[in-house]
Amino acid sequence: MKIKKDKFKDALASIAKEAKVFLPMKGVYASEYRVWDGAGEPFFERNTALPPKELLFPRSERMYEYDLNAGTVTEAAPDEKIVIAGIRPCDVRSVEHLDKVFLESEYTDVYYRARRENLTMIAYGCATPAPTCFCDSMDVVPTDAPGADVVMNDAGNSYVLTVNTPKGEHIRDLISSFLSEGKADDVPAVSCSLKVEKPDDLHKQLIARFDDPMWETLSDACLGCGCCSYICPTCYCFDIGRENRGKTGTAFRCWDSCMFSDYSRMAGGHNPRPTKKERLRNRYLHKLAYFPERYGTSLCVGCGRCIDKCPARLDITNVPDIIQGSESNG
Amino acid sequence: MNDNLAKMREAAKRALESGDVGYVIGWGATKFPDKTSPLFMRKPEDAERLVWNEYAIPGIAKYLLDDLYPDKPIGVFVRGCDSRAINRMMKDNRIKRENLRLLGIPCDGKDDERCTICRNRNPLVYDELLWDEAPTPEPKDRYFRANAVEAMSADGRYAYWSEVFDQCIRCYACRNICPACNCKECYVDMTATGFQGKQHSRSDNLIFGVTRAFHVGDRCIECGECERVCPMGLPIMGQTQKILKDINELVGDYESGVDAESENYLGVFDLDDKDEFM
Amino acid sequence: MSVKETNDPKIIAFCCNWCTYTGADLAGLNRSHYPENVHIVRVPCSGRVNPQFILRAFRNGCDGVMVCGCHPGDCHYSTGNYFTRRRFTLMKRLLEYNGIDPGRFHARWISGSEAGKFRDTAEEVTAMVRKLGPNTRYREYARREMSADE
Amino acid sequence: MRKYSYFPGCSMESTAKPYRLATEYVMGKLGIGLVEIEDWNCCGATSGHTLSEALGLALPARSLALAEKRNPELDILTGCASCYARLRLAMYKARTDERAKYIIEKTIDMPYAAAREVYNFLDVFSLPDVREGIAERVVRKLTGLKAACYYGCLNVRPAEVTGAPDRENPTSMDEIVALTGAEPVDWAFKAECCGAAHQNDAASASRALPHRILRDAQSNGAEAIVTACPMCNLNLEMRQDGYVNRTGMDRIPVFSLSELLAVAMGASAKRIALEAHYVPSAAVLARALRRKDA
Amino acid sequence: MSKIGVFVCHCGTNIANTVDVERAVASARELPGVAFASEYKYMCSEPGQQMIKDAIEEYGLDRVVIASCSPRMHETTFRKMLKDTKVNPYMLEIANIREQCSWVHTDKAKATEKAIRLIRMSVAKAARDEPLFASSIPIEKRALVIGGGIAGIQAALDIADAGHEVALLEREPSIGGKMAMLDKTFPTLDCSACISTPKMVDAGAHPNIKLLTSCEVVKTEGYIGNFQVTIRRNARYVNHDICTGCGLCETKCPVKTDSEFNHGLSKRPAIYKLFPQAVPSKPVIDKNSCLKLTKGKCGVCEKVCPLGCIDYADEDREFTETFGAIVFATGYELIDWTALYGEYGGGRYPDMLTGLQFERLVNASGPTEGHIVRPSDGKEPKTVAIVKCVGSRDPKKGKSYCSRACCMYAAKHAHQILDKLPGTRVFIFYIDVRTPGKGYEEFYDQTRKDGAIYVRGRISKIYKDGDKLVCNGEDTLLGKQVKVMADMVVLETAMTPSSGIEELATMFGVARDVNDWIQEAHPKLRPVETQVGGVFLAGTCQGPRDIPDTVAHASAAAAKVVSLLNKSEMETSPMISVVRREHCCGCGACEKICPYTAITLEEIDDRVGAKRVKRPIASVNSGLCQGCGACTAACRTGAIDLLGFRNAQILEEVDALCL
Repeated sequence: MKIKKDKFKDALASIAKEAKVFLPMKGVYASEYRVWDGAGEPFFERNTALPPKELLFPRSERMYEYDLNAGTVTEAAPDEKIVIAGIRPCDVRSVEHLDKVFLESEYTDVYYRARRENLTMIAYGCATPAPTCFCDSMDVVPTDAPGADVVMNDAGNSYVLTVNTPKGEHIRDLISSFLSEGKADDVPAVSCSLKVEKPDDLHKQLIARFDDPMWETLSDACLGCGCCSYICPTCYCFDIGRENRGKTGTAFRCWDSCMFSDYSRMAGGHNPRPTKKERLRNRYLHKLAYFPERYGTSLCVGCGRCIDKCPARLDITNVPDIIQGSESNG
Repeated sequence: MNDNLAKMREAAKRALESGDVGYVIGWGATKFPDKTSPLFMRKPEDAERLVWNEYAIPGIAKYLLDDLYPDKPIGVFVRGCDSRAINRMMKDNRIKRENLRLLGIPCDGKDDERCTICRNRNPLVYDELLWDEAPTPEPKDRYFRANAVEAMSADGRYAYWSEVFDQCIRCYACRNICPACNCKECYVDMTATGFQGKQHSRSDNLIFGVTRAFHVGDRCIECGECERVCPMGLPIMGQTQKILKDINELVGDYESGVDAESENYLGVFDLDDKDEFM
Repeated sequence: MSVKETNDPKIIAFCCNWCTYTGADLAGLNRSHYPENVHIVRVPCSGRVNPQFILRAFRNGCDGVMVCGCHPGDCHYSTGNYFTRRRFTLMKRLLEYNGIDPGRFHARWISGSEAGKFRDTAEEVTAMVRKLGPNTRYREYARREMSADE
Repeated sequence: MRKYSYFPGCSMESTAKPYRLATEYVMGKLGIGLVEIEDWNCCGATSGHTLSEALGLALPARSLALAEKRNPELDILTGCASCYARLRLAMYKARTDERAKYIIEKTIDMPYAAAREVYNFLDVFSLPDVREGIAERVVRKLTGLKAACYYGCLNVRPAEVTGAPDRENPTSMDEIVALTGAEPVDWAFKAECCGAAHQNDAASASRALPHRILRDAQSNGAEAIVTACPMCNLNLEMRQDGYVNRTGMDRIPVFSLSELLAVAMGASAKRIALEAHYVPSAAVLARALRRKDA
Repeated sequence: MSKIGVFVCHCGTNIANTVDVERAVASARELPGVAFASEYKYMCSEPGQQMIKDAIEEYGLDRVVIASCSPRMHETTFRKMLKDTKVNPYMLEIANIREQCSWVHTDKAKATEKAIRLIRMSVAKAARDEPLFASSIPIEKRALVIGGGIAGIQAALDIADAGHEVALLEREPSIGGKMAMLDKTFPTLDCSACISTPKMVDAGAHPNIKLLTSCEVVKTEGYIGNFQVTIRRNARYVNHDICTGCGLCETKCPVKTDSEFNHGLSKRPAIYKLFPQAVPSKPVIDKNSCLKLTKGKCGVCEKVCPLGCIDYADEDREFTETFGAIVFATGYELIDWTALYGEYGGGRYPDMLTGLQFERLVNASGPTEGHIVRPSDGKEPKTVAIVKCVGSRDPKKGKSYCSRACCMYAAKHAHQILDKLPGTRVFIFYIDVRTPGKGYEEFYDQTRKDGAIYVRGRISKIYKDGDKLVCNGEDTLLGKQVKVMADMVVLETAMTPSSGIEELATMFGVARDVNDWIQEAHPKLRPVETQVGGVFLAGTCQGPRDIPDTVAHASAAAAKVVSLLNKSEMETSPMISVVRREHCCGCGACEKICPYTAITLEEIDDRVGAKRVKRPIASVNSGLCQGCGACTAACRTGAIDLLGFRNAQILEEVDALCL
């Protein structure tokens, strides 16, 4: 199936009749997935500065409200239908990872589930990886996203669509009047310029080198901010707080980052990760060792956002490089 | 390789070889030609990894707070902005001059908008100057952000800052890079007191913005690092510039970090300070 | 929270114990009437007032904020209010710069003998804030149905 | 060179001939340029403001607005206390009272910014450099001439409009007069009302006013009265018949500060038409010029 | 959870008339942390206090909120009461629902709502109260009395008689003040010198009193019980240790300069005693007029002095002493009428006198030995005009207040003129005649009977005509203009605070009112105290008053001082700053802002990783900290906080209001 590019917005308008449509768009200051207002242009040239995780796992989410006067607790039940049109394959992969955490472990997160069930993803096959992108080293195919409901790829003056799921079929039906026949195998292969070589047992090697001095060198320039965590599509740590107003109030959760010094500080003041070395190591190991150990896949999807945005230009790909280097050396 | 880089490598090497310093902080290469990363040189041969080009932008003085009690002095390459950062932190009693070995490198301006308002390319404090000073070009409007915002209506200003802080992800990169943000503990991390709400809401984000500006305001060295590091590209110097502009309007020429002695505006008073209330 | 209460401005006044708080007491002694909207928080000195108190007040629902202390030169602690003056001259300008209406934040010098000035200020500020209506800026609503950001 | 937009006023054109001639002479000597305001009109004293506030403000304001339009860099100068009072008030009101400014501009149908100051001769003669100039240009001394400096009420009052430092015992004229070698006497009626405005409509009530001024000057030893206003000058001269009849005192010459300065700077009696005075005043000046320093 | 007791006071009807106390109590019961709430007619009364104590026992309360009058009124009362209970006296908050609610509002429903909010705020703050414990500081058992007029003398004598040391400081070379200048005192007409000089002598001779004449305060530090006052003794050039006060030098001195004691009505030498009965009765040299000191010539006094007391090399000397209490007795001055009243000639006419000049003129020891004659020509006046309220009761021409004593001394002046020069015509121009005092009205009445002519109206102009002073005015009772051809005019001018009061008040941190009089701590209930602990007021430094009131005021101040000095130590407020060491980064922002140098940077031992290090942090000296909290606002981290007014407590109040 194909859709002419000049019909793309008309198609979105049909979808917008029954769901809130999010598009990658240029913000005033940074690009992100924004609600489509019916007119705005999609921004497909580069991946967004902010990952789409916010749509499933908001920066700040009010979980429930309580009123002790009335004796009531009202839980939030997000029920809005959301369609992301133009999500990149790396970000689709990140949603698959988040699903593992929030849905597939023994605990199911109700807020995440409600949003996830209401989400349809139309992936945009990546034709222009950025210099910092390395998703194809992390087992993502830039032009394909099996986890998406629909995949679309640029084919000159039109997009080629592939439907993967019943949700995708529903989208197809909504926009059928704008579709014409066409094949997906037109799509040329795309390759990232940044390549990461990693041994298959990377996670084991890393854990073995928990006390290696390399962590100190790697974290030398770390400022200890939360930038990498917050723009990472798969970082999912959160903190829970309350906004009390006398006998009424609300409980919320908001993003938190293991890079902050107070993240791991305990009530008595002890901090098991007292310096940036321990904190950065934890973050890297979580991406490349702990998660693979538990779920069998790397938590890093190779979107390259943290490399691009880190104030100190830290680069997660240096970690496998070091391992690979020492392996080949020795 | 340019001459200056050779001088820097030589100086770093010499310092490390002599054993006078524990390590030297400068800039190193990354996998990307247009990015450099702060480099910590521990061995003389590390000096070969030093780079000096128009992308040697990141501020490196703030790392001194990571190592307040070094066994040996720390070597730091200091441009004008780094030297003001060091003055700033010395004035705030956070670092000690005797722990520093300052290798002065007059700066040639970098590929960054913030450098156009630079008033001191030449280092103001150093132990050794690696090459001759050159005059700092006439800086652009010192308050370029604040002037633009001031020109807006009150509603316009609120809308402007709302738009800015709606995008703020509270990663605190601006805080962590800022040499004036040098508290041991930051108020935002002490949620129990209640000065800062943790929600990523418009109000809590705006309050963070204003509070950060007020905490830094009279001590801002105008290096622009807060904006450079912002992953969202937010024009937050507009807040600190406003405070500096007001101070300059209220008491005349005021600049922070040009030395390690001058008092902070909010740390002193004058009997005939302007009285705008009442 | 009733609708009526939201329409009636809430004004908080951080008053130094020695001058303005005393002045407000004197206003009471004189039976000087002023609006019920002004609520005094007693602090030892206007120099005790952290600008972050003001932000918190706006955040949690005050429509107007006053910071009041002794006249310059009259500080019970001799210099506290000189710092107040510097601090809040900047803060006031910064708040305006951020789009907070200048009518919502007032810093005043009111001595222990200026009961009349306290009353007049309370009236003036209340009238001004009433005209401006409920404050929505910097406001964090406790409950969702209220949280229509401006 | 100092230069002013000059508002002569009606008296200068008529009864105050010696004042006008002497002023021209003195200003010429001092190198002070007077640019007469083109198409100036009556200042409105005294009837204008008693009839309507708008009229009272608009009349003087029109001349001021014309002056500021034509010569925006010049301050305004006048030699008549009544004119000064009206002009200065219009300036003051336009600066301090938005409503008054609105009325003024609406009535005269011209913008009036009140950007320039309004001065009287005392203000200008008291400027340090002008005083120096006077001292330099005094070529003959009026040695020992006992002079009562009469400022009149309107050159100093009301203080918030005129900005006069002392409205009860002003001294600026005394200091200028002393430059000529004359001796200013200490007396108590320097700034009392001479009643000029009411000599015609309320003669019985106001006739005593010039009399007590004349009397206090004479009883404090004055040989002559020096004025800074053509209206005062006229009134104090014209009422002397009644004064002599009532008190049995002698007549006392009254002349303007400009005349005193002109004489000291060398002007002949004819040059400044001293003969036009109602009370002969040449003799007392001549006597003083003959006197040698003690 | 805390167990807070809320007690709402009716204050008779003061609160209950405007605030629905029962509703307030009911709503307090609903507040989190409140275990008990009740009301009573008078909480501060004995049964009221008992009720609170009982409730604490019965309900196991751990903190108390009292909604009543201003905490400035009864906070101390209730703290004292809590001392006998299990509740720490600082676990107390007072909601001010009287001065700041019931008295200023009229709408009962709205006032009740506000009272409820105020109580809510106090409860929220109380929930974060923590037990605090007062420490005590020793009290230096010495008092400093500043000003050696009748107020200062009286206060010094009373304190000294109670057995405490007193330093009596006076900037003039002699104590005595204004009262020593007066001739007779109303209404009894006893001789002022006869009753004040014995007191001066007593003060000079009292073993507990140290006279500090020719002295001024230049700096103060410290606080109640421990004021370190730096005093400058201006050079006297005469060694008082050996001088016997024989007076030979005075008679030989060739200089004649205006006598300040006689207000310029006579001359004095450059080496002089302020007046013949001066205490100490020893001369000083006026360095501004002495020929030796100004021109280097003369030296006569040195030559004639039989004891060699003269020391031209004498210098100003500064010394610091410690006092437990301070009494301000700085008195008054007369307003400078010449600057205000150009229409009265602005001081050009010598026969116009102020009240104090007239006192000297009529005084037997004055320049004319008591003969009432004109300073210009020495003639006795036939007609005298006395003008009252010159500079008083008229904000456009001086001060808005009434100077209180003028009506009576104007009557006295009239009486004295009529007594000494029978047949003189005395006109008194007045606005009102105010005679509140024992025997005052009778005295005024007698003066009128003596022949004084009271004219109700003000004088518009005074000028000289020949040798007469012509007074133009209006008799407002007759509605006619009047003109008095007077030979002498006496202006009864306004009292104003003594020069230098601003600097002195600022040094001690004492507030001044709009007219620069020293502000008392409470206009009715604490009229001799200031807001600064340990600083008391005596006499006219607080406002115009006459001699009996001044003396009473001075004795009252002395009683306050004595009761303070009788204690050996004093409790200090525990509401001081505290530092959270682990948060403090030692930046020193608080140190610079502290007005009491109570904060210093101290090196503490700390660990960073495995390293032992010395780390600077702020440290608070509890003896010096006065609890102003300026440091807290300077601390960005919030590492320094104020006990009793913690950041979190103030924020709780804010939040509670916002509910």
